[in-house]
Amino acid sequence: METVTENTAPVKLTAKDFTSDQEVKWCPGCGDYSILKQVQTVLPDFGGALENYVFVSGIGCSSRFPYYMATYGMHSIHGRAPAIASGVKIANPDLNVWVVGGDGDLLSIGGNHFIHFMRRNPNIKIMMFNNEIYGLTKGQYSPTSSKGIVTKSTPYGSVDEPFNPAELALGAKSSFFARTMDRDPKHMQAMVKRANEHHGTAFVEVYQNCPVFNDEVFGIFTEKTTKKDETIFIEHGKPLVFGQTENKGIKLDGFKPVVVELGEGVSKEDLWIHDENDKTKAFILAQFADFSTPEHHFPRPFGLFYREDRPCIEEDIVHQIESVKAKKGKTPLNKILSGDKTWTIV
Amino acid sequence: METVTENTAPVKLTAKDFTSDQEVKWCPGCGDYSILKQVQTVLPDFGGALENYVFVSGIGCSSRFPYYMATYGMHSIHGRAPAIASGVKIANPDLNVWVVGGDGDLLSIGGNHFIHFMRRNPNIKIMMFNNEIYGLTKGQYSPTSSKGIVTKSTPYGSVDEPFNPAELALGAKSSFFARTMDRDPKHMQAMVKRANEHHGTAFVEVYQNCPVFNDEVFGIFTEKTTKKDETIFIEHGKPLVFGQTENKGIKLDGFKPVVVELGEGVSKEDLWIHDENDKTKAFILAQFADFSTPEHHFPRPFGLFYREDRPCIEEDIVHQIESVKAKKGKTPLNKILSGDKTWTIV
Amino acid sequence: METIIESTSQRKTEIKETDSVVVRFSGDSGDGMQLTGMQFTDTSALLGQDISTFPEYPAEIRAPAGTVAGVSGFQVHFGSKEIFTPGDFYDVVVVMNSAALKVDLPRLKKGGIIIANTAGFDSKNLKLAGYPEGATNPLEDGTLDNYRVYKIDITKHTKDALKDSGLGMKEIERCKNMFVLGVLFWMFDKSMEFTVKNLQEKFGKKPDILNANLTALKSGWNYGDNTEIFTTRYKISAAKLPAGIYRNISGNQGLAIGLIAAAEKAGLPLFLGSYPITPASDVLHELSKYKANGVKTFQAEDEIAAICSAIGASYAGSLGVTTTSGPGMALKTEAMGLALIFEVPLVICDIQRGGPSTGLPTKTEQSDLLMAMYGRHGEAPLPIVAAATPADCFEAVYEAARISLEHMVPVIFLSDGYIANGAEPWKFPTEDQLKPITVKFLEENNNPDGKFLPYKRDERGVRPWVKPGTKGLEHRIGGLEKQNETGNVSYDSKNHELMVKLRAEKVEKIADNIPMLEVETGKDKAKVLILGWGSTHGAIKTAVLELLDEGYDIAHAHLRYLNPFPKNLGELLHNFDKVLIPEMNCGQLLHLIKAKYLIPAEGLHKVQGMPFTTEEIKEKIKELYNDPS
Amino acid sequence: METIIESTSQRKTEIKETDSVVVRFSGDSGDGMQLTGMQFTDTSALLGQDISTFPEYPAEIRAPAGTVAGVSGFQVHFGSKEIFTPGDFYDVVVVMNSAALKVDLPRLKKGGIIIANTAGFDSKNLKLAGYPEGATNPLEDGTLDNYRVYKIDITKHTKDALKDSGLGMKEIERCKNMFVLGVLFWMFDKSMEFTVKNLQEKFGKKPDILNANLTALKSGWNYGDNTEIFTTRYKISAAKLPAGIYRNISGNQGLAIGLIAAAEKAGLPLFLGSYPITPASDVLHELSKYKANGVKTFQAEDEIAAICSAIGASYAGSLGVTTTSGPGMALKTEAMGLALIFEVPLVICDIQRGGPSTGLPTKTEQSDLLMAMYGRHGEAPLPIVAAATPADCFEAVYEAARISLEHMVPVIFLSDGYIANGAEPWKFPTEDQLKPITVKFLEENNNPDGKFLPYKRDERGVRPWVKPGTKGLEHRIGGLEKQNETGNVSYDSKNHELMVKLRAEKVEKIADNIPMLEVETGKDKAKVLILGWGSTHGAIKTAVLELLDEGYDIAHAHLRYLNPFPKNLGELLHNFDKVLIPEMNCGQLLHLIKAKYLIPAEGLHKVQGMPFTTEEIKEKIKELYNDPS
Ligand SMILES: Cc1ncc(C[n+]2csc(CCOP(=O)(O)OP(=O)(O)O)c2C)c(N)n1
Ligand SMILES: Cc1ncc(C[n+]2csc(CCOP(=O)(O)OP(=O)(O)O)c2C)c(N)n1
Ligand code: SF4
Ligand code: SF4
Ligand SMILES: [Mg+2]
Ligand SMILES: [Mg+2]
Repeated sequence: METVTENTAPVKLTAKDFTSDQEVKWCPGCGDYSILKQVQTVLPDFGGALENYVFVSGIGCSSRFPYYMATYGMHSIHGRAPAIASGVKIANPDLNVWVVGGDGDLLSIGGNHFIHFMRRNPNIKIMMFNNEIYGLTKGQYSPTSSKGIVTKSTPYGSVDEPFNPAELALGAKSSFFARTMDRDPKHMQAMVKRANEHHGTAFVEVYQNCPVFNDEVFGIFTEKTTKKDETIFIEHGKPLVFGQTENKGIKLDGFKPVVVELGEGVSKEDLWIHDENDKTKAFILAQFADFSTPEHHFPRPFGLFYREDRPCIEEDIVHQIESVKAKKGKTPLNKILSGDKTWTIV
Repeated sequence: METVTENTAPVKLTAKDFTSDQEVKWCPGCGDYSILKQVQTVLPDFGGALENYVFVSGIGCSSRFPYYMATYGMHSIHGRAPAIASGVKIANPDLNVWVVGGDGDLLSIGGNHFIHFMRRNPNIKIMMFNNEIYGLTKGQYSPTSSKGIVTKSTPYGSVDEPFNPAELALGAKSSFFARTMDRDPKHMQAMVKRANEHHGTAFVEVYQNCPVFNDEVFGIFTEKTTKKDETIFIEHGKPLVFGQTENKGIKLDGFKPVVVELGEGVSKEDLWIHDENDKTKAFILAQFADFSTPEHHFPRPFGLFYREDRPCIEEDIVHQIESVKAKKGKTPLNKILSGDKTWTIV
Repeated sequence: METIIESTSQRKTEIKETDSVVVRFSGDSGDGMQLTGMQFTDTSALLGQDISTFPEYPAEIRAPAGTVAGVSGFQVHFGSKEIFTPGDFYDVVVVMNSAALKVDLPRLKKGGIIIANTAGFDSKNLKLAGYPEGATNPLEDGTLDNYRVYKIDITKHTKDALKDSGLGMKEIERCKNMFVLGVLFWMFDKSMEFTVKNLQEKFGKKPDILNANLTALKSGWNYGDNTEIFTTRYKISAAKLPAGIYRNISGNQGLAIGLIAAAEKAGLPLFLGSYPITPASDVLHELSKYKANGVKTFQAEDEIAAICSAIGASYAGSLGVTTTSGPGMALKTEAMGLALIFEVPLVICDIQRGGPSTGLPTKTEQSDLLMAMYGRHGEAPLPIVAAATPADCFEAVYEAARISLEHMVPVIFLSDGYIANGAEPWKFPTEDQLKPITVKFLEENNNPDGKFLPYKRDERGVRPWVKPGTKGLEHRIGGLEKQNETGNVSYDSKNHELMVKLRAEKVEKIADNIPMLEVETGKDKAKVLILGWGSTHGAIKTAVLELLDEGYDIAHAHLRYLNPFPKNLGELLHNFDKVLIPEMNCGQLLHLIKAKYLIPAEGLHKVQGMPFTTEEIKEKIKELYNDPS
Repeated sequence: METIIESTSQRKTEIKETDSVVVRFSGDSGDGMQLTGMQFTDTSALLGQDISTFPEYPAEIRAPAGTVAGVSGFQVHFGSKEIFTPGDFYDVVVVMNSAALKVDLPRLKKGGIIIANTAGFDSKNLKLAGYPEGATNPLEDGTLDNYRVYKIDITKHTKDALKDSGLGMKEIERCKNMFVLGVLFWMFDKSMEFTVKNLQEKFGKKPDILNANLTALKSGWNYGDNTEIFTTRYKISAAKLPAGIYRNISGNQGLAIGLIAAAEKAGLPLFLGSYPITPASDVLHELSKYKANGVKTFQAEDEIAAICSAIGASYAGSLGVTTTSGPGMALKTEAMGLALIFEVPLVICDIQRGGPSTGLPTKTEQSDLLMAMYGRHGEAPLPIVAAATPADCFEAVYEAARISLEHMVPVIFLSDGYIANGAEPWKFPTEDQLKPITVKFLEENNNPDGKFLPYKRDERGVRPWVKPGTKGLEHRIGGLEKQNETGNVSYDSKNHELMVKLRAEKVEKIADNIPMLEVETGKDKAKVLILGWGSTHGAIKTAVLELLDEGYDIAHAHLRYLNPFPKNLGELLHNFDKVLIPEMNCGQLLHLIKAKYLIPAEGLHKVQGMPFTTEEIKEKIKELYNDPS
């Protein structure tokens, strides 16, 4: 008895339709603006009705996101968005549920819900705005901040080894992981589209610049001058090529990825061809962020690392209910009240 | 100003020295008895003084463990042992801290502390008694129970995809993962020894039978008749051989492990040689538990999957303190009280 | 096959008429005492006797056989008069081994009956039960002189009876409990019919097991009838219970079906987000059986996820519920605050147990009341409803759900291990006898000349409930303070004060939607009022009835609604010279009453993980009653 | 290089003597108002004036420049009389743009002075400040007729002054605030010396920046001195503060060093387990600077891990501390229960903010008292200590730590955003003036003729503290109920009741170790007592002093110890006809007082995320005072 209207909106919606009347309150230059814009831009293409979208967030600058969407939305408590969203989706699988949060919200206090969310695989899209810092609380390091970072809470540098979000998600059985960045609108739009198409939990990590507390932490990946050498954009079925003039690539020697110069006897055919269905290779891609061997400095991969089709918990729940109903039929309330054993007193 | 006595006990201790006066209250036939026994048996070999051991647990049948050890110990609250143990170790790095918990305690409610524990890598040993069930609360499924399991809370079968503990730990940057079983005392002792030798967080998963609520869930791995075909015991530098007559092995074709019959043109030399320092291969080993291709049914690996040396948080904290002390010197309390800017009123 | 079981005695024995008896079945976890007790109970019920039962499991999952830690007991109080508690002391105790005797002797009435399985008293058993090396057998050494002891080698008799059954020793031993049951049926002149029917249903597919059980049962009965050791039998006539159809129900069962009933009456799907914890887990188990009724149960990774998922489900238009006990309640604290400021329906069930911390998981206590009342940061009032008896768990949780849905507010429901596991006969209602629950989802803009106002309140201060998916009413809600009516984030000072006031008033106004408090037993004006809440009901009621008989001028009123209080509570209190508040805590309701009404109420506190005995309450009442001050 | 800054006026202007002034510096987050305010404050302090300051940051991290949401203010109240609050209303407000005027005009006294930067009032700025399209400039349209307005194009003047500085526009603009400061120094006849020294230290390495700032400062001063627009200057003489050495301190600073001091006096390492949250984060920031003193700070993954790590550290022999605010307190609830039943030291600091739920993170409130008191399952009493002023945060938390260590009990310390961020002069103690804190780790068996008894108590009900690593005293502790003395798990009923009693008594006995409550202002017997706790201190004290001057027969007492209460509280209360309890909540201390002493105390409640004004309190006192009832 859901009052959900058909998943096809009469007239095609526009970005404006997805924009709420609330004044956006991020700092000037915050990467969140771009993410908001890209999401509002691509959502109309998905054809879902406005009223069927629910954006759920935790707490943080990033978690203000739902206020700016003209859809249904919840700005909940710190770290709990995945748990709340799971309840929404299980209660009404027809809703189009999205989770938005920061690196602190989803991986620090929210880490447990995050990993259980991944294994249960509800058909929910989850975007993490990773700025490697706690923005809203004015600049403490986060579980994604690189070791040694000097912040308000680590005047002498942090001593924590950070998480590798891709590796963590895959280790928790994520069925979809993609990485993109605030400063590449087209790519972000493409990744959000892929996420939307995925049937299951789609986790999109967005590198987001926090000009106030962690400015340019992703600069080498986003700045023209360095971007081409420091990033590699991976696509299914395509070789791993990067560099100023597409002059470099990644080869696999056994399990070891190596950076090679194209030309000198190495052609694209020899390169690692990206396969978005290969989990083992996805783990290797994830680790690019961590290795840098003396010989090789690895570019940071962007794009869809891995996707896999497996059942969504909310659907399994519905199927179970239906099969049991079919077998046993609904028990009338009066029967439930009386139970099987009764006696009469006259 | 720690009152920790030298890490060499005068006379060699015995298992009895590690046995407390408390009556052990597990069910008859519980796998926990064997684990307790093996730990009490090998600890004396480690040479540490009794009073320097601290066993910290959460809540669950398994978490009763510390009561039975004649060391210092804490039976804390559900899921929080890793966080409490971290505090103990950081406060006094000289202590020999061990965490013990169940699959529910460490991976369900304690999941967040667990993954952050892994990335921070304190020099603490952590043993998870995995019985794929909530024992103490009388039999609900756990995050490691296989999908479809019928339990008190899932009369029609569970719909949750379980965690793969090895994969989860490695994804969270675990620096040591080993798997063993309650019914193979020698192997368990060996794994506990390896864990103890590891400098960093050593995570040992112990398959433990719960005869009351999940009897024989690991039967095929532990029963003579099936053990040899269903398990594979891995050792560094040795080929992956298993089977009744050591007649089978695992070969890698590219990234795909395949089960092969030895003999017919395949020799041990062609097999996958285990390398406990190769994280990628460790991920593949971890996934044995999940794949079973139509062609191939994979044995369950036991042994040390992976180990890596990296800094421990409590040591980094101490080093940082020492280097800052060396640079700035300790500020006298009176100086702290006065601060830099004062004025006098006469 | 057919076994004829005939239950008419072959010999004349003295038959004692009595109006109520407490029997305790006590043995090793493996001895099947729970089953035995339930069969005995159901039979008494069918005979129209009033009953109250309480099972006691060992704290350890399954402590070593024969040990004190391993003793499992089932207590049944049945009679021809109204019964309100499982009874403080036993008239009859069945002990299958020496550990059981050790545990239960202290609560056996002087002169009471002990039916002992001698096989459980050999040296090995004595040792397991912790009797010192070479201790004498309590059955023999005169320890029990003040009791009537019937020594029966139940094990042996069962074996003899079943030697030809073709069953293995293990299975044969398992029939011990049926032998015992037979003996008790004879002793209390009860028919075996009902049990026979049950065994036939249960073992229909295993004729040999069925036969063995029937034979054991019958042999027990015959043993009582033939052997001369029993001199008396007891007769308890039917109770004068209100006419009607009854069932037996435990608190946790009542809770589970109360939630199902509320959801169906409200026309909503039921969603339970829970994480297992003693003594609340059974509610999760129970509700997960109702898939065919569309009940969705979600076993979350922890209590925080459990309540959060329920909040999400409520937001999406279900009746969201979460169930737990003390430690879990503590963890849900922050999320309760969120549900409160969201103003969505939510039923939070706390089946209290012994605290603090892990405390005494298998024991009962009422010590979470003040946490329910004040355990949230900021000004965060929530309604609280508490159940008084096993059957009342149904009605109380139904009320909790009704209030939550009709007032858009999370409601805390309090029960405890004692009534959650205890059971009593219940004259269950039919669907149409249940109070209606009116829920209306808003589907059009409530502000024709402007934007939709998600926090615009009706006269009761209640905001509208909008299901996501409703076209045109898209809106955002959050945990930051909200602007009145619009629900937009607002840092305005006066607005904050206003919203704090509005949320508090909404809770206060619930008092208009709940019944006044009535004196349940005794006169409306008297010398002493005993004011109770929760599971102390049975003990208080029994004590007050007995003292009224003794001519005391007292009364009993019992609070189901703890926040807000019934409107007439203050008034009602002033009709009594003294007020006594017995609680299984250190005086939590007492604290609330004193703070609100500034009266010098007296407390009676017991924090032993066990319910009050009638005696304990009677004594305190007398003391207060006769205290001149 | 050398810049001569001379601070003696060239011209005669009327000099007004006054005893206290409230100045508000208000501008865009980027305008450097915080720094300006602090320089001004420090100078006043050096002149021996009493001061109280309060910074107000925008709720948004950095809302768009020029908007109301982006206004950042710094308020300083200084005078020759004793100052207890940052002041309710401003005498002088500096507004760098129209948004600042919009925000702060409501709190400017009628006839007060406005120093406005006209450059911040162009149409663009008016629009940003949310004035309607084509609105007139409030500086021109008569809106401000009731005030004395000084319009200065601060931006232009700064630019002119620095045109030859060789600096870029951005850097030049940044000097605006020094120009303003110069003007104010002139206006209040304050020397620039101190600021000059500071600038020299700060920019020693950047001579051009230094010069620019000095020039701007000087030009501001000259501007005041030369232009005729200012007709009056103000003179505030030194306050009669007790002689001694002073420093300026904020509540969170005081809290941080109070913990360091306690640890050092106790001879223990300090461990902080924390998770960032406004307004508590600064304590984590502050303590993490003290690595050289061996302070270990651990930023945990969440509040639960934060408190759990601190429990582990305490267990291992450190002073374990955790700091947070409302939502984090909620999450720590379960672990507090564990620390309580462990009976280990632990200081839990709650810097309260506006609730419920996320509420108003940057606003102040006192609404966590009842949660601190009752927010745990089971019977779980904990001591509570609350700070009254910024400087008192030092002493109060020192006391909290002392009690925790000497009584082996977790202690809850309450502060709030108002005093945490506010600052005042502090006549700081020297190390040897601090109360000793006696901690003794047990190193031998306390039970010579048997096994070590970890829960054997001394006469104060306190158990021994044993560090793991201590040979021969190995033992296990846990969250299950403990057997008295041995600490072994016990399910025994009577033992549970005993342990609940012993834990409660231990907390009660702390009353022997804390000072009696004294009337702070006014007589020991009077008509009305104003009883306060926490950050309402300044407002109450000011109100009471003023009313005493007006001849009212009233008094002020302020509670630092909220659990247990000082032993003489009950007695003390009975010396007054009426008791008024002002709180920034809906009456939480009021509730505790009523429940405990059954007196009809009156409450004054404000839940606006803002402190009481003196007026608000005075009015209520008068009302109550004159109310015949
Ligand atoms: C229970 C709780 N703990 C702590 C906080 C304070 N807090 C708010 S947001 C935040 C972290 C913000 O970092 P992130 O999630 O990365 O979001 P960002 O601001 O960087 O976008 C913290 C610690 C809170 N609001 N609630
Ligand atoms: C906060 C809290 N939630 C729930 C519980 C109830 N509880 C105790 S142990 C347990 C799970 C036990 O399973 P596991 O950790 O696998 O240990 P096992 O008993 O199987 O060894 C649960 C849910 C609790 N004690 N505290
Ligand atoms: S603090 Fe950083 S993340 Fe937050 S709004 Fe500002 S720029 Fe964005
Ligand atoms: S319930 Fe299972 S895990 Fe727990 S003690 Fe019994 S057998 Fe062991
Ligand atoms: Mg962030
Ligand atoms: Mg388990």
